[in-house]
Amino acid sequence: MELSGEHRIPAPRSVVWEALHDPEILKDCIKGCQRLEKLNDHQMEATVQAKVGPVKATFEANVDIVDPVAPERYTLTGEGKGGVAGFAKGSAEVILTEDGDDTILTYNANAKIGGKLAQLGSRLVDTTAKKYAADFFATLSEKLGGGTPTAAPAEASGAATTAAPVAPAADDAEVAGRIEPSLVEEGAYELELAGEETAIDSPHMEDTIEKAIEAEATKRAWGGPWFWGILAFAAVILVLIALQ
Amino acid sequence: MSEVKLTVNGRAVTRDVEDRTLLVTLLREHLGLTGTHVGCDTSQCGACTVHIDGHAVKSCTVLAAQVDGSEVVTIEGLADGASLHPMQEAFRTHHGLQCGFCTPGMIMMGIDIVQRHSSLDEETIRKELEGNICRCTGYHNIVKAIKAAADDMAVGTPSMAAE
Amino acid sequence: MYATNYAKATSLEDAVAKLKSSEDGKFLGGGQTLLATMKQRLAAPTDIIDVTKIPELQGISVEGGKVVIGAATTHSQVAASKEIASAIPALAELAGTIGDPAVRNMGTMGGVLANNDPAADYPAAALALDATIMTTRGEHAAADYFTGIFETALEEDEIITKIAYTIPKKAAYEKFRNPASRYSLCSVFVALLDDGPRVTVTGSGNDGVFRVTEMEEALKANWSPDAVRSIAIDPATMLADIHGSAEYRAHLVPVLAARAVAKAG
Amino acid sequence: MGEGIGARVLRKEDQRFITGKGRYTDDISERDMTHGVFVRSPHAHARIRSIDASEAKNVPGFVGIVTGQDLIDGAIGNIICGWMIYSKDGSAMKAAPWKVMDPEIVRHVGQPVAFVVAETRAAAVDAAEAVTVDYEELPALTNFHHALDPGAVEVHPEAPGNLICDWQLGDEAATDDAFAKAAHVVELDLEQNRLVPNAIEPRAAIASYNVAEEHYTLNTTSQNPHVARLCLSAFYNVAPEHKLRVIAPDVGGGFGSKIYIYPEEITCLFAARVLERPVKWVADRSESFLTDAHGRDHKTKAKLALDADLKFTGLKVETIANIGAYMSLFSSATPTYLYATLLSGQYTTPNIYCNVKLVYSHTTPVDAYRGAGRPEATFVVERIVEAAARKLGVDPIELRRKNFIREFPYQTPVLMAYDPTDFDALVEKGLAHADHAGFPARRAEAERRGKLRGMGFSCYIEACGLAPSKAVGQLGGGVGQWESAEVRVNPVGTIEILTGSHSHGQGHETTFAQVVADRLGVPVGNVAIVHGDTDKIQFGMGSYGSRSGPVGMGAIARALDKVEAKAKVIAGHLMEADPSDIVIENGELKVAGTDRKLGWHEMTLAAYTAHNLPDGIEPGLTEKAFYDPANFTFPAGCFVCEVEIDPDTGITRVVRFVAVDDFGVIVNPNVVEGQVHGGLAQGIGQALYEGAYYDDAGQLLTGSYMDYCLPRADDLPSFSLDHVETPNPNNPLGVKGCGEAGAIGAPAAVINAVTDALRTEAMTMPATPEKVWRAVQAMRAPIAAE
Repeated sequence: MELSGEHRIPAPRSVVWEALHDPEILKDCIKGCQRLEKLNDHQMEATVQAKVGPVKATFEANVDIVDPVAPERYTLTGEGKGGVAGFAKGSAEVILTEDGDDTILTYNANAKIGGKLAQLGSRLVDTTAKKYAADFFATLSEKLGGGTPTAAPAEASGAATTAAPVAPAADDAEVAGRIEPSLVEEGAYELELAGEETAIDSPHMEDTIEKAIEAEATKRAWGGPWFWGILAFAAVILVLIALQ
Repeated sequence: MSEVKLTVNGRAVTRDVEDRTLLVTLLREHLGLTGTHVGCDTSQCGACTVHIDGHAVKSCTVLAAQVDGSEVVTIEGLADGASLHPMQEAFRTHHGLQCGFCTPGMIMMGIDIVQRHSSLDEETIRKELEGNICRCTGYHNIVKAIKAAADDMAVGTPSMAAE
Repeated sequence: MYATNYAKATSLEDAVAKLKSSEDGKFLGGGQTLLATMKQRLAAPTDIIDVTKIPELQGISVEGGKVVIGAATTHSQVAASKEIASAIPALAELAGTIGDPAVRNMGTMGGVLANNDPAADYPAAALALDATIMTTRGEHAAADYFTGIFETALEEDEIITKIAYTIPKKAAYEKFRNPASRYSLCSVFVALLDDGPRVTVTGSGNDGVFRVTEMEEALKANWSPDAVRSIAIDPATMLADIHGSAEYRAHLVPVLAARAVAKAG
Repeated sequence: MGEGIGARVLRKEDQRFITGKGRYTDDISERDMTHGVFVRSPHAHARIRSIDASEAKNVPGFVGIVTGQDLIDGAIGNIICGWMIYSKDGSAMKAAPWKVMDPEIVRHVGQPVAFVVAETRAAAVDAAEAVTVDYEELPALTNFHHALDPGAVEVHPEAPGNLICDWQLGDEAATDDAFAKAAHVVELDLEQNRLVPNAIEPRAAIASYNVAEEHYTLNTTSQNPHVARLCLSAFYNVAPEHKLRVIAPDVGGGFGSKIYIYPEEITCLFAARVLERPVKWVADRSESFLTDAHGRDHKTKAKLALDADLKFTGLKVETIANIGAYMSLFSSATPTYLYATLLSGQYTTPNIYCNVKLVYSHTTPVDAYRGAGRPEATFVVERIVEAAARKLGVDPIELRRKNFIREFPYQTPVLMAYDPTDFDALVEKGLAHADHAGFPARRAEAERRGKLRGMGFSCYIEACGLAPSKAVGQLGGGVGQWESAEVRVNPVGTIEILTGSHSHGQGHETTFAQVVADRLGVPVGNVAIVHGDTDKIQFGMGSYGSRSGPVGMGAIARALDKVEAKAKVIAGHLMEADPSDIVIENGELKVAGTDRKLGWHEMTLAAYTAHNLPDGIEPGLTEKAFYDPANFTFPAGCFVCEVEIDPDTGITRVVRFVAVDDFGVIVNPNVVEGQVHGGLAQGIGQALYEGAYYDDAGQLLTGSYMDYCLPRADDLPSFSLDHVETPNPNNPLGVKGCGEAGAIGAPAAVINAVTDALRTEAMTMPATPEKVWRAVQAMRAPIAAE
C-alpha cells in the first residue's frame, strides 16, 4: 500500500530534524512504543505494542536508514515482525521543508503487510496507518509547539525503558555502550552522510562502529545520534501500517 | 480452569474446562456432540449455531464459562425420540440440505427465526438467514423448508412473540 | 486462543477490582468481536472480566425525553423492545441490522460503543441522538466520546453502564452493508432533535463516526431529501478498501442521507 | 414405479444429517490421537534460510515435527499434475516440481513449511507458533496479467518466462480466413474472476499407522478416495496401495476443491508413520482460503465473425490462464480441453480457434472448480453472442436461433460430437417462464421508480462425465474415466450397491437406490449404497465433472444387467421356464403370460442356498461392472436472468432467474433441482459477489468471510426451474449429469442482464456495487452532456 502525508509542525526545521532524531521524543510520540534501541549507525530496533480495537500485537521492528541529507530528507526501510499477527515491511521517504517558522514534513511510504493481518483485516489497514501517522504528528507537534523540544526527554518515564534517556546532545559513550555486539555482525553497511564521506564497510568490528558513531555524533551541529529518531519514525510507519 | 455446569439437551452436565474453551469445543470434544460444526473462524458461517436459553447463538464465539448455568440445545436435542422436530422434518421434506454440513446450524437458526416471527414471508426468512452460509443449496429449499416448518409450528403451538 | 482467565463480575466494583488485579485484563461484553479476535490470537488478555451480568448494566427505560438502555442489553433486546420501538423506532431498526440474529443475541450495546469499530452501527445513533454515555467514572456526551477509530474517551478501567438517547421528533437509519462482512460500508443516521437536525455517518469516515454539519444546516432550513442530496462529501475524509473507494463512499453519503430523510418522513 | 426413476423420493441420507449424526472427518477421533498444525509461509516468494524448532519442542504437549527435508529423506514423491498437454510447437508443458513441503523455497502465501504435532490442537498451535522460520524474501509475481511481460519475476526456472504451455485448438488459418471474409466482427475483452471454492466443511485428515501390520488408514475429505490412494501410493510413495485404506466419510461439499491430494494429507500420513500415532489435521477457514485450489482466473480476448446473414462464421479466442504457483492435478486440462472444446456452444460456428497460455504466478494453485473450464467457455460464447446482438441491433434470442445447431449428432470444429438436444425447445420454455414478453413493461415500471432493469440470456452446453477413457487418454489424461459398481444381492433379497462414485451432498444414497428400485422393484429402503472406502470398493474414480449420474449410475445399470440376467436364469430354472420369458416386476419374477411367479427374496435365497441351481451356475448373486461411456454427455440449457439496478448505489439484485435444462432422464427431480439451485448460486456468486484478490506482495486480501463475499440467502432470489428431457442415447439410463450446469450457465446470464441494463459491454465480474455505479456514471455522462 501507498501511504503519504504532509504535516505542518510549528517549529523550525532544525528543531524538527533534531526531534525526529531524539529517541525519547520519538518513543513518546509512537503510541505503544516500549523500547527503542540502537544497533549501530544506521540500524535500530524497536518494540511496539500496537493496539487497535480488540487487536493487540507486539511488533519487533528493525529499521535501516538510507541516503540521509540533513536536515532535509532521508529514506527509511524496515520491517516489523508481529509473530502470529504477521509482518509489515516497506520504506518511507521523509522530506522536511522550511515554511516561515514552521516546518512542512512530507512522507511517502510504501508498505506491505503480510500474514494474518493481511488476510483477515484488509478493511482497516489504510485507516489505521493514517491514524497512527496522524497521532504521531499530533504528539510531535504538541511537543514542539512550545518551542522547547529539548524539554521533551524529561517526560520519559524510566520504568519500562530499556534505552537510557538520551538528550539530543547525547553522551557519546553512552550511545556506544548500547551497541549489542551480537547484532553488529549482521551485514555490510554503507552509510553516506550529508556530504561527509563516512563509509563503514569493514567487517563491523564493534569498535569501528563505535568510532564512526562518535565521529558522526561530533560532526552534527545539533549533536546526538540523530538517526535514532529517523529510524524510530520509520518503525512507526511500517509497524503501524500493519495494524487493523 | 473453570467448572462449567450446563443443561445440554435436557441433561445436566458438569465439566472442568480451561477458561479459553469455546462452547463448541465443549460440545464437540468434551460431550461428543459432533452435530454442531465449525465452518469458519470469523463467526460468519453459522454452522455452529445452537440455542442458549432458547436463543440462537454461534457456539464458536462463546466461551463455555460464559454460559455457565444456561440451558443449551443442540441439533442432537431436537428430535423427541423417533419423532423429528417440525423444522427437521421440513428440511427433509423440502430437500433443504445437500452435504449436510451447514444443516444443523440452519435448523437451529430456522427454529429461532420461527419463534421470533408471528408470520414469515420469503424476504424475512432470507434476511434472517444472513448469518448462516450454505454453499450447496443456493438457499432455495432452505427458505422453503423454514417457511413450511413455520406453518407447521404455528399449527402446533401459538407462535411466540419475541420478548 | 491463548490461555486466559475468565471471571464473571458481580458488581461494578468487583469488575474494576478484577481488572486492576489482572496483569493485562479486558472487560468482556457479548464477546462477538473480542472472542473472535482472541481466537485468531490477535489479542491475548490475561483475564477477561465478563460485565454482562452486573445489575447496573441491565434494563431499558424511557424517562424525561430519553431512552435509557443498560450497556449489557443485547442487540436483539434493543431490536425487539416495545419501549424503544415506540420511542425511537429508528434505533430499534438499527439494532436489527447489526451482524446477524445469532450475533445479535450475544452482542451488547456497551460492547459496541466501547469498541467503536469505525464500521459499527450504534455510534451513528449515539452521535445523532446526542446520547449520554454513562460510565463508572461519570458521563460522556457522545460528541466527546468518539475520539477516533477504535478510540473513545473511556479509560482502561472504565465501564459503560447505561446509554441515554434523546428521543428525536423523527429519525431514520439507512444502512449500506459491506457485502461480505455485513458491517456498515457507509450508513447514515438522520434525526430531528429539539435543537435541530443531526446527520451522522458510520463505516466511511477516516476517524470513525462523524457528523455532516452542512447537511444539518440544510435540513434545518428544509427538512427534505432534496436538501441533502447535492451536498458533496470530500473523499479525502473517507476510508477506502477493496469494497469501496473513498470516492464511492463519499458519493454514497448524500444518497443515503436523502433516503434516510425520506424514510424519517 | 413409486420409488423408481423419476420419483421425488426423499433423501435417505438426510435422517443422519438433520439429527446431527453425520460423521465428517473432524467428528472422528482415534485412540491416542495427536493433532497437527502447519507452519505456513507468510510470504509469496521466499527462500527458507533455516527452520528453528527448538522452542517448539519445549511447548508442553509437543510430539514431533515434520519438515520438507524429512519428507525428501523419506523418499516422498512430488505432487503430480495428472494431464499432459503440449504447446503448439509440440513441446510438452513445462511443469515444475511441486515438492510436498519444499525445504528451500516457498512460492505462495500459505505454502506449508513444517508440520508440528502435539497432544492437543491448542498445544499444536502453540508449538507451531514457536517454530521460527528465517526467510529471505524474494520478489513475487502475483498479478498473472504480467506473467508474460519481459523481465517478469520467474516463478520456476523450469518454465522460462512463466509460460507453462502455449496451447492451441482448432484451425487458426481457416478461422483467420473467416474473419477476413466476415461482414461483421465483434470483439470483447473478458476476465474470469478468481474464486475460492468454499466447501463449508474445511479440509481435514486423520492418518493412522498400524505398526504390526504396516498398514495405513487415512480418513479424509475427499471427492475420490481411490484416486487419492492411487496418488498417495504410486506417486507420493507414502504407503503401498494394498496397505493403505482411504476413507472419505461424510464430506461437507467439494465443488472440485476436494478432488486433489494436497500436501497436508500426504504429510499427515507420513507423520503418522514416523510418530506411530494417529494424527489429525483440520483446516481452519483461513487455511482453506490459502490452500484449497482456487478456480477460474482467466484473461481473454475474443472475437466473433458473422456473415451478412448474421451467421457465425468464426470465433477466435486468446486466453491467459493463471495456474498459480504449482500445477495441481487437473490444472492443465481445466483451461484447455475442458474449456476450448466447448467454444462452439449451441451454434454452428464452422471455424473456431483457441490459444491458451498457461502461466505460473506466486499465488495459490488454481484448478477445477465447479464447472471447470466450461463456465469459462460459456462466458466467452454467451457474452460475445449477446454483445454481437446488441452491436448489430438484433434480438439476442433471434441471433441465437439463427445459429442454433439443429442436426445431430453434430461434430464441432473443436473435437466434440454433440448428442441430440432441442435448443429451440429450451429457449421457448426459458422465455415463457421469464415472461420475456412482459419485460419491456417491467423495465418501464422500474424506470419510473428510478431503477434500471436488464434481461440477459445464456444458452449453454457442457460436456459432462469426463469420459470415455480412451478419448481422455488421447488428450493427455493420466487416468481412466470409467466408473465401477458392484451389486451385491443378499440372501434375503436386500441389496448393497458398492460404487466408485462419491457423494458429498449429491444424494447418491437415494438416487442410486432408485435406479435399483426401478429395475428390480425392490423398495429403496432395501437398497444400501456403499461408497467412499477403498477397503470396501475395489476401485472408482469419484465424483467430479457431473459424472456420478451418467458414469456412476451407468456402471450400476451395467451391473444390474448382469444381476438381472442371472436372476432370470435362476428364476427360470425354479419355475421351469425359459429365462427369456421371465419378467421382473414389483419385486417379483414372473413367467410372462402365465400366473407363475416367484418373490424376489425367494429367488435370492435359492441363489444362496444353491440347492437347486441350473448346471453351470455359481451360487450367490453378486455382479460387478466397469462402465466406460462411449461419449461425453451434453447437458444444455437456457438461462434467463433479470436484474434490477439501483443506479444511485450500484446495488444489483437478481429479481428473476429462470433455468431450463436438458439433463436427459432425471432420476430424482428433487435432487436434480437442488443441484441446479446450488450451481446457480455459485454462478450468480461469481457474477455479482465473489472474487479473490491478492495485493502486489502476494497477500490474499480476501482471506476470510469478512472480505470474500460468499452469497448469503438474502443475496439470491428463489429460482424458477424447468426442463426438457432428451434422453442421452449413449447412456444406459439416458442421463446426462446435472451437477455443474448452474455454475456453467449463470455467470453469462447475469452479466448479460447487467450489461443490458447499463448499456455497456464493459463490466467485469464480480459486478460489485461500486463497479456498477461507475458504469452508471459512464452511461449517464454523455447523456448529461447532450
